[in-house]
Amino acid sequence: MKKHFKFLSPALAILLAGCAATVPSGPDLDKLTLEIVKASFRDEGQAKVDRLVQDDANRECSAADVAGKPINEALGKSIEEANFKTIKWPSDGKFLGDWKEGEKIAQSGRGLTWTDAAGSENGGNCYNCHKMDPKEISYGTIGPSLYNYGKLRGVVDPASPDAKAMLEYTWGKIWNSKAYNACSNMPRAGHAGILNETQVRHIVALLLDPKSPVNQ
Amino acid sequence: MKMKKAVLLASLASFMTMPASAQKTAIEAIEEYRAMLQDGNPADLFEAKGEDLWKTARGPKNVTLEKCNLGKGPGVVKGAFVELPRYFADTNRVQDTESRLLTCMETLQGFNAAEIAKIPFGRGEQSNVTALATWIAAESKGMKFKLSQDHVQEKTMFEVGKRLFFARGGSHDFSCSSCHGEDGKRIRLQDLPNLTKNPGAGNGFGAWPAYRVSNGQMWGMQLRLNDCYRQQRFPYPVFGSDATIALGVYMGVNGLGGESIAPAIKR
Amino acid sequence: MADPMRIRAQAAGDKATVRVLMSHEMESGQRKDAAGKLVPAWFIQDVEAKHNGKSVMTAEWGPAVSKNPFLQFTVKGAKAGDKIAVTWKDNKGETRTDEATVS
Amino acid sequence: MQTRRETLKQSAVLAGLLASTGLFPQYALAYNKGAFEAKSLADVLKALGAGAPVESKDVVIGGPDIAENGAVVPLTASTALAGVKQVLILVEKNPSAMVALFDVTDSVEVNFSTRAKMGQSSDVYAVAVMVDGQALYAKKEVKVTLGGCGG
Repeated sequence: MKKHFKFLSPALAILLAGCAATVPSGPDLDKLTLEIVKASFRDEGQAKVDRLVQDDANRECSAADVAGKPINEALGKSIEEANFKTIKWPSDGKFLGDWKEGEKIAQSGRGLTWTDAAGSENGGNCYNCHKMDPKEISYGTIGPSLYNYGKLRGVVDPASPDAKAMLEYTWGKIWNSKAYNACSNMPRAGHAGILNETQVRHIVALLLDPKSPVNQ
Repeated sequence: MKMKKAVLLASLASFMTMPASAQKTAIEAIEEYRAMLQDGNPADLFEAKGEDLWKTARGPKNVTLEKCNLGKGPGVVKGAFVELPRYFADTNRVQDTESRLLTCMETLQGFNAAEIAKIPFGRGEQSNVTALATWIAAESKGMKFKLSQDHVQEKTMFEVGKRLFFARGGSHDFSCSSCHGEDGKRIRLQDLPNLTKNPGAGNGFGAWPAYRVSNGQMWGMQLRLNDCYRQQRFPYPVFGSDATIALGVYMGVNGLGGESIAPAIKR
Repeated sequence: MADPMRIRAQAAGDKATVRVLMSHEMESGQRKDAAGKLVPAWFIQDVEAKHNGKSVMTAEWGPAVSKNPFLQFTVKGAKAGDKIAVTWKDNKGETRTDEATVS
Repeated sequence: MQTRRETLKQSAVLAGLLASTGLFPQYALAYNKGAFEAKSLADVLKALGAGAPVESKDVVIGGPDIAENGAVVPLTASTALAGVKQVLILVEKNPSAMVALFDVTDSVEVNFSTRAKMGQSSDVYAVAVMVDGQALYAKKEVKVTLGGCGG
């Protein structure tokens, strides 16, 4: 046979051509997909192939998406519980940072791609998906609007005991969104090491500080 | 253009609940800006270059690509783009426009396809592949997508593509579907086509190759997917790899009947 | 050699609208490369348009004209079949001329 | 009809011809370096030897209210006035203000469109420099937004 340009590994060629008459069954397709992924991606910069390994949440939510069905309720619950346990609460008990710093982090979509220098500061990608400060007209709609986030939730004085539950929820949601919604589209900023504790504090301030433009 | 309006109206409707009425004007202004760019798409420059490359004797064998079989027989270019990716018996695999071009450049012209696949986008023979793909797409502009699902490998690649489309991973847990799985969504100000069905699949898949005004580059589908994966914080998809082709089959089949507008102009 | 231009000239009434796309980097001289080094300016400085061999417009450009430049102008008295030629020259002295027939 | 390929061949021949005859001898000398390095409208006009700028309803600047991308901002300068010598397009907040200068002849309409790079939101100007040196202008604001994923 003439040598042709191809990427198929021998195993793939057998899977694809061996059972030439019929499309493989579901589990075989899952297996084939994994094989193809393995053969198709390579390390580049800080983006290594180990990022393709899925944890329970990503594997189960992807499968549910392929099936076109929401995730099984009990399974979703257990994923949420497992993710909740990963939340690292503020070491000094302070939830609120500087909303001005938070705005800068929310604006930045940088970090962790193969073109970003390893160790450079990551952004929060917030405006990619959410409306926040209404002066920024270039915002995305993949996530809900967060304009007036604190105001709508009745946070008048973040230092008061009334506000504690909302501070905790907001912190937890940013740290690990899957603790509250197993198949949330939102990155797990703290858990995945995208944002550090200080940065999360600033984002919480952007959302809950009454002086933040988000709450004007 | 009509489709674009429909998407726009849909996203406008979702703003009705929002207090800032200024938003509507901003969207209209952006739409005006995009309309201004339609007249005079620099993709034309790459299209002309691609046609010339197709008809020029090149490579170690010093022959043209005029006998290249893009699926509709040797030398048939018109209508080929809207049927790709498809199964090719000679290579025994499903190929998209760009990977098929590499096959032709190797078998007809004597280039080393694997070497070209390793060249970074926009350089040397890679930029020629992009120009060729731009011309090939332009020859089918306005035609409707009709990818075949007759061959078992074509069906299999669709199923694999679907699994890849929904595969969450990377540092941010993103899948293709995080941005392209629902109607009427935007990232920042960019409308995101829903690639799971028409009109989004036809419009989205059918726009590439496209000229990117942000960097003045011509991007083929391979680079489009490559940069999506970069933004998803995934590792690097190899040029012409089966993962990229499976995604092409998935989007193209979802876009069946949609009109190919490539080469388009994009942000 | 620089890649060719795309020139479209369309007559309407007693004039023709000319749309030109030029293939050029238009490097501003302000941009830094990946290594942090300033990329030297490289841009089209002079443009001339001729109608049937007669100069009808000249232009001077700076580095703020966008990459792969677009130019539109209208030539009075041009009709179908006439020739429109456009020439550019950049700050490195490279030049390119292309011609189109008014349709 | 001519095919694109034939056009290409022809242009290549033309380019060769022109290269051998020497192009633009007059412009190589005349390029208004000073005007293209000026930071403001007033300084650009000074460098061109024109008068102080006067706002005029007869000059029109066309462009988007919002540019999705500052790398490519379509701008048009036009006027129906007679006696125009030059038309200028400027972006006030660019490192150098002037984007393009068009020399007008009786054979073209005073209506030129091109596309400019803008580093940030700014006023943009269309200026008609009249035969008598008078400089009439129109301006508008163009907002530049951040697009894409910001990465």
